[in-house]
Amino acid sequence: MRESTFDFSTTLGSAWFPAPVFTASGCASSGRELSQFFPLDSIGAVVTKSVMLKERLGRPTPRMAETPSGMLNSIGLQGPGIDAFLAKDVPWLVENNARVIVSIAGETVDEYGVLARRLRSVPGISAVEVNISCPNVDNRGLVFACDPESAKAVVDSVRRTLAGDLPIIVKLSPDVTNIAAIAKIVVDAGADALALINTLLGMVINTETMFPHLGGKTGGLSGPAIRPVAVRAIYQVHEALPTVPILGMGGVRTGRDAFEMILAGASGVSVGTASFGNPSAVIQVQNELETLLMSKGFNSVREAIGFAHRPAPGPSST
Amino acid sequence: MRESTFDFSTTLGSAWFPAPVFTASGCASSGRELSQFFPLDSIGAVVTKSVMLKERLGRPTPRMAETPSGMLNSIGLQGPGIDAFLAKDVPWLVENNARVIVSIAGETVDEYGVLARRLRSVPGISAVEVNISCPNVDNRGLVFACDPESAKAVVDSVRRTLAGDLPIIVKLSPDVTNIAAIAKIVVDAGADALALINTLLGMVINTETMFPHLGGKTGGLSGPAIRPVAVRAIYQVHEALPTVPILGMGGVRTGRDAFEMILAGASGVSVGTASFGNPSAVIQVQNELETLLMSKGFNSVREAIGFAHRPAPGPSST
Amino acid sequence: MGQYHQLLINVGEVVRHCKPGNFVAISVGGENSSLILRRAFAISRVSDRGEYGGTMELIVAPHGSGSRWLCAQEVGNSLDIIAPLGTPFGIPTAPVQALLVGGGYGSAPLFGLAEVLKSRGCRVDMILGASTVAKIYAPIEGKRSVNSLKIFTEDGSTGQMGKVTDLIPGLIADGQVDVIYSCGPMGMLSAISRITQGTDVVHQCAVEEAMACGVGICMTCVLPVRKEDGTISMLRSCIDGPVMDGALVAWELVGKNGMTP
Amino acid sequence: MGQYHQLLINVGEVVRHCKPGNFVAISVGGENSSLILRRAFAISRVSDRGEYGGTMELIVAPHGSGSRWLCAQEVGNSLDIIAPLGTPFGIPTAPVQALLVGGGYGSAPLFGLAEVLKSRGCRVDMILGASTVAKIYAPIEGKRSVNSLKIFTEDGSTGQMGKVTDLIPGLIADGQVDVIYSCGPMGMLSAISRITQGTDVVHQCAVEEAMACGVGICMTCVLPVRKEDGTISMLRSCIDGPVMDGALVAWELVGKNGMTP
Ligand SMILES: Cc1cc2nc3c(=O)[nH]c(=O)nc-3n(C[C@H](O)[C@H](O)[C@H](O)COP(=O)(O)OP(=O)(O)OC[C@H]3O[C@@H](n4cnc5c(N)ncnc54)[C@H](O)[C@@H]3O)c2cc1C
Ligand SMILES: Cc1cc2nc3c(=O)[nH]c(=O)nc-3n(C[C@H](O)[C@H](O)[C@H](O)COP(=O)(O)OP(=O)(O)OC[C@H]3O[C@@H](n4cnc5c(N)ncnc54)[C@H](O)[C@@H]3O)c2cc1C
Ligand SMILES: Cc1cc2nc3c(=O)[nH]c(=O)nc-3n(C[C@H](O)[C@H](O)[C@H](O)COP(=O)(O)O)c2cc1C
Ligand SMILES: Cc1cc2nc3c(=O)[nH]c(=O)nc-3n(C[C@H](O)[C@H](O)[C@H](O)COP(=O)(O)O)c2cc1C
Ligand code: FES
Ligand code: FES
Repeated sequence: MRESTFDFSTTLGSAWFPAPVFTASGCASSGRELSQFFPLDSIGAVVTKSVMLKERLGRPTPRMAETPSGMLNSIGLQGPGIDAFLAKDVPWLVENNARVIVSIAGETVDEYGVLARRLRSVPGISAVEVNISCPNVDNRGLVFACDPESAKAVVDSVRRTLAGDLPIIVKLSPDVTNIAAIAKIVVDAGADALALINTLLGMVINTETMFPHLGGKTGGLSGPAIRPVAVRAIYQVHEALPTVPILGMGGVRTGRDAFEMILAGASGVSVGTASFGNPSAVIQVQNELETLLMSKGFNSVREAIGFAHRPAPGPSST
Repeated sequence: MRESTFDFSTTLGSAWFPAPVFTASGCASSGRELSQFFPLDSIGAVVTKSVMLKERLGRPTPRMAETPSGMLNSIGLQGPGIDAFLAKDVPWLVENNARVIVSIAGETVDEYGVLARRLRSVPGISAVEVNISCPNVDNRGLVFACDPESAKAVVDSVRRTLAGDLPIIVKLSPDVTNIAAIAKIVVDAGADALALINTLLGMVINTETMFPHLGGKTGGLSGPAIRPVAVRAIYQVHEALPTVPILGMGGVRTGRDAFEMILAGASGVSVGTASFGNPSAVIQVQNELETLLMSKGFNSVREAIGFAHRPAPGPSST
Repeated sequence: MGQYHQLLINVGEVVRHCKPGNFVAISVGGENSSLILRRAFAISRVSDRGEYGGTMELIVAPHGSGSRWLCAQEVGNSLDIIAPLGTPFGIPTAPVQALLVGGGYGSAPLFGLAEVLKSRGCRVDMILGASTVAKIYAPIEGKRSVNSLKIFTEDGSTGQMGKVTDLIPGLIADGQVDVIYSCGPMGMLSAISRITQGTDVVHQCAVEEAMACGVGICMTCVLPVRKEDGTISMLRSCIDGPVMDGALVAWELVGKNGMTP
Repeated sequence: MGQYHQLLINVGEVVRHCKPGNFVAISVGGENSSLILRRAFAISRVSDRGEYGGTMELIVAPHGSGSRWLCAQEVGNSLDIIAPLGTPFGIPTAPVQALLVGGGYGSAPLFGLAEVLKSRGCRVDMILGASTVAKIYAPIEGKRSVNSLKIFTEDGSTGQMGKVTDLIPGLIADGQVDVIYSCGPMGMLSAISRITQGTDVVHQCAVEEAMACGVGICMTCVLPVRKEDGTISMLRSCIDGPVMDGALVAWELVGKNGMTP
C-alpha cells in the first residue's frame, strides 16, 4: 500500500517517528497488553501512562462512567512509580522495538525535575511528555496546566534538567479560558512540542444512589464526544504558534478523525479511548490515515499539517 | 398522574414557575413553532432566543455540523432586534399564556443596559436571562463570560437598570478555567440566578474541502456529548454558592438527565438541542422528570435540588 | 435505481396532507444513536391506495452515516418520522407551460409535481441532469406524466453530454416556459436564477441547506432573501422553504461573511 | 429463563480456548452507537458440536441500554466480540470437594465449571441465590452436572427463604468443603470471604467491576489485593481476574478513599 514516494514519517522537536499515529497516555497501559493486537513497532510510538515518583494506588472504584459518545475516568494516576517503571516497562518496550514517549506527572514542581533527571540517561526513549493537566490528582486546586505560573515553573524545571537531551512535549488541559495563551507560556519556557488535549473535567450522577457516580466524584471526559473541542484547540494553538509541533488527541476513532487533526495543525495524533472499544484502533487509524493522505494527493504528512489554515479561495463569481 | 401533595413548582429568584422544565435560548426560536407540538403554558417557561439591540443577520451558512452525540452551531445571534421582538414575539407568547424569560445579548456593556431598560415595563415577562457567554459573536476576544471584569460590568449595568423589577439570570460559559469563581463575581454584582451552561467552543474540519466546515469557522458544541461537563459545572457552582438558584442545561434529553442536573444543584432545567431531534422533547422531559421525582419519594422539586451534595453514608461495615 | 435507494414508507392518513415540495425528517441510527439530528428527505410521491393505507416514497442517496443507515433498513422496520414539513411548490390556478428541472436525487419530488400540474392542464417539460448515469433518477412510470423528458450527464454516459442549464435559455427565448420548478444542488438553482433574471419566467426552486431541526426553531438552515425594499432577510429554508422564489434569493451572498440587513 | 435472556453465539474455533471463568467483551448499539464501550459477559457454556462449529452461551440480564440492545438482537445477526478474556477458575489437579455458589446471573459460568470439576472426579455441590425467583438462573440440564443443588431467594418465592451464605458455615464446619467457587454480586463474594477467613477453605471468586476495555489497558476495573508483605496492589480484574483469590482481596477497601500502597 505504502508507495515509495509517500513520506509517512513525522517529527516532534528533534524526535523522528516513522509514522504519525501514537497511543495516548493512560490508554495503552505500558504497551504490553496491546501487543497482542498489533506489533508495537508498526505504529509511530507508544506513549506510556503518566508515571509519578512513587508507587500510587489511585482513586477508588467506580473509576469509569460511560457517557454519550464518551466516558469519564478517574484513575487518579495509579502506577508503579518511576523506578519500577524504568526497571520493567521501558526495557520491555525497547526490546520490542517500540518507539517510546514517557509521560511524567508530579505532585510538585520539583518532582517533575526529579522525574526528568531519571529519564536523562535511559536508552531508547524518544521524548518526554509532561502531563501538567491531569484533573484527577487529589489537589484539584493545583492543576498545573490551569495556572500559567505553575505551568511555566514545571516546564522550566524539566527543561533545565533535560538540557536538550530529549524533546519535551507538554500536555495541556482544555479546561482553560485561553489555551493559546498557556501554549505560548510553556513554549517560551522551553517546550519543544505540545500535546492537545487532555480530558475535560466532567461528572455523572448516579440517579439510583443519587450521589456522584465516580469514586473520585469528578472525572476526565474523553472519546468522540470531545473531538470538536480538541480540533478547535489544535486549530487555535497552531494559528497562534505555527512552528510548534502539536501531538493531537481527543476522540480520534478513524483515519478521518486523525486527518482532521492534522489539517487543523497536528504533526502526530494519539488514539486513546477508541482503543477501549477496539483494541486494534491505533493501527487501524494509522492505516486509514495513510490511505486518506495518499488519496488526497499529499506526498507526505508534512504537507498536510495545518492545511486547513491556508487562505480560502476567492469568490468564484463576481 | 400529578398528586395533589406533590409540588412540581420552582423559583428562580423572585420568579415562580409551575414546573421546572424550560426551553433553552436559541433552541425554541420565539416559541411559536413549538406550540404545534405541545401547549406552551404546560411547561415551566419559554426562554427566547437571545435578542440584540438591532436586527442581525448572523453568520453565513453552513451554520451547523453534527458531531458524535452533539452538534456545533454558529448562528451568530441572528434576530429581529429588540423592538420588533417586543412588538411581535412577546405579546404572542403572553397571549398564549406562556411564562416568558427573555434572553438578551449585547455587543457592549452599555447595550446590555439599554436592552434591560426596554424590558422593564413590558408586561408578562418573568425574568431576564443575560447571555454573556455566546462564543459566536464576531469579536471573540470579547466574550464577556470569559473575562471576570467584563462579566461584572455587564451584570452591574443590567442590575442598575432593572433595580429589582425582574430577576436577573446570568448565563455562563463553560470555557473558563474556574467557573465557580466567575459565578461568584456575577452573583456579587447582583445576579439573582445563574444559567449553566452555554455551548463549548468547538470546530469541525470538512475533510472534503479541507477547510473549517462552519461559515463562522468555530461553533458552539451542544447536545448529550456535553452533559458531563454541564453536570460538573452545576455541581461545582452549587457547592460554592448553595443558595444561588441555577437553571441547568447542556445535553438534557430525558427525565433522567433533568433529574441528574437537579440532584447536582439546578432549580430548573432547560432543554435545547434535544428539541431538534424531537420537537416534543421539552414536554416529554418534564413528564418523565415528574414521574421520576415522585417515584423516588420526593414531595417537591425543592427537596431534590442539590441532593447529591448530602453527606455520604458512613461505612456499613467496620 | 442507479445509486439511489427507493424507500416506501407506510404513513397512513398523513399522505392527505403531503404536497409536492414537502419533505420529511427522519431519526437515524436507532435507539442508542450518536447521530442526534434528523435527516431531511424530499417526498417523492405519495399514494393512498397502498395495502395498509397511505404510503410515501423517498429517493435516498447513500451518502454518509445517516442515509446509509436508512438504506440498510429492512422491510417492516419502523421509522421515527415527522411529515409533512415545509412550504410546497406553488401550483398555478390557470394552465401554464411548466419546465421542471432536476439535478441528481433532486428530481425525486418533480414527478409527483408533474402529475399535479398535468391534472391542472399544464404543459410539463422536464430536464434532468447529473454528473453521470448512475446519479440520474428517472423512473420509467414517471415519464408518463410529462410531455417531454431530456436527460443530461456531464460525462455523457446517458442522454446528452452537458448541463441541464444548457437548454433553458433557448426554451425561454422561444416562449415555451412560464414557470420553472427546480430541485437540485445549489449551484444549479442559482444558475437557473441567473438565466431567468430579467425575464418574465417565475422560478420556484426547492433549496437544500443543512437543517438541524426541520421545524423552524434552530436557525441553521437560513438563506439570504431580498425583501421588497432591497434589504436582506435570512429566511429559514425549513419553513419559509424549501420552495422559494429563485428571483428573491440573494445567491451571491450564500455562505458569505459580513452581511448586513 | 426468568428475567434472563440466553444468547447462543457462533464463534467457531475460539471455543477451544474458552475455560470456565473466562468472559467476552461485546460491542453494543450498532454502527453509529453512542455506547462506545464494550460490555463484558461471563461465558456460561461452550460447545463445539454446534451445526456450524463452536458455539458459546451467554446469560444476559436486560438491565441498561447495552444489555437491552443485545437481548433485542435477532437470530442471524452478527456481533463484534472479543473472546476469551480474563483469568479462568483454577481447576484442582486432584479430586476435591467443591462448593459452587452463584448469585443472580452469576450462576451462569458455574454450570460449565461443574462439568469440568466432575470430569476431574470432584464432588460438586451448588448453592444459588437471588432476591426473587425470576432472578434465579438454573437450567434444568445444569442439574445433571452437580451432586446437589440448593436454591435460596430473599423473598422465598422459590427454594428456601434466605441467603446463599446461610448454609456455608455449617458445610465448612462439617468438613464438606475444600474449595468454594463463587460468582455474583460483590456483597456476596465478600461475605463468603469473611466466612472462609481462618479456615482452610480456598475461595476462588469471579468478581465484577465496571470495565472500560476488558484487555488491561485502562485501569478502571481494579480491586485492592493484598500482597505477601501485607501491602496493597490495585489489580486489574479483567486480566488478573475476574477470578481472584477471595482471601487476598481487601474487600473492606473496595471503593474507599485514601488508600496507600
Ligand atoms: C429539504 C431537504 C431535502 C432533502 N432531500 C433529499 C432526498 O430526497 N434524497 C436524499 O438522498 N437526500 C436528501 N437530502 C439530504 C439528506 O437530508 C442528508 O443530508 C443526506 O442524506 C446526508 O446525510 P448523511 O447522514 O448520510 O450524511 P452525513 O454527512 O453523515 O450528514 C451529516 C450532517 O450533515 C447534513 N448534510 C450533509 N449533506 C447535506 C446536504 N447535501 N444537504 C443538507 N444537509 C446535509 C446532514 O443532514 C447531517 O446533519 C435533503 C436535504 C434537505 C435539507
Ligand atoms: C467480568 C464481567 C462479567 C459479566 N457477566 C455478565 C453476565 O454473564 N450477564 C450479565 O447480564 N451481565 C454481566 N456483566 C455485566 C455487563 O457487563 C453489563 O455491565 C450489564 O449488562 C449492564 O450493561 P448495560 O449497558 O445494559 O447497562 P448500563 O447501565 O447502560 O451500563 C453503563 C456502563 O456501566 C457498566 N456497568 C453497569 N452495570 C455494571 C455492573 N453491574 N458491573 C460492571 N459494569 C457495569 C457497563 O459495562 C457500561 O459500561 C458482567 C460484567 C463483568 C465486568
Ligand atoms: C482511562 C484513561 C486514563 C488516562 N490517563 C492519562 C494519563 O495517565 N496521563 C495523561 O496525560 N493523560 C491520560 N489520559 C488522557 C488521554 O491521554 C487523552 O488525552 C484523552 O483521553 C483524550 O483522548 P481520547 O479521547 O482519544 O481518549 C487518560 C485517559 C483515559 C480515558
Ligand atoms: C442552535 C443553537 C442556538 C443557540 N442560541 C443561543 C442563544 O441565542 N443564546 C444563548 O444564551 N444560548 C444559545 N444556545 C445555547 C443553548 O441555550 C444551551 O445553553 C446549549 O445549547 C446547551 O444546551 P443543550 O445541549 O440542551 O442544547 C444555542 C444553542 C444552539 C444549539
Ligand atoms: S432547520 Fe431548524 S430552523 Fe430550519
Ligand atoms: S477493563 Fe481496562 S484494565 Fe481492566
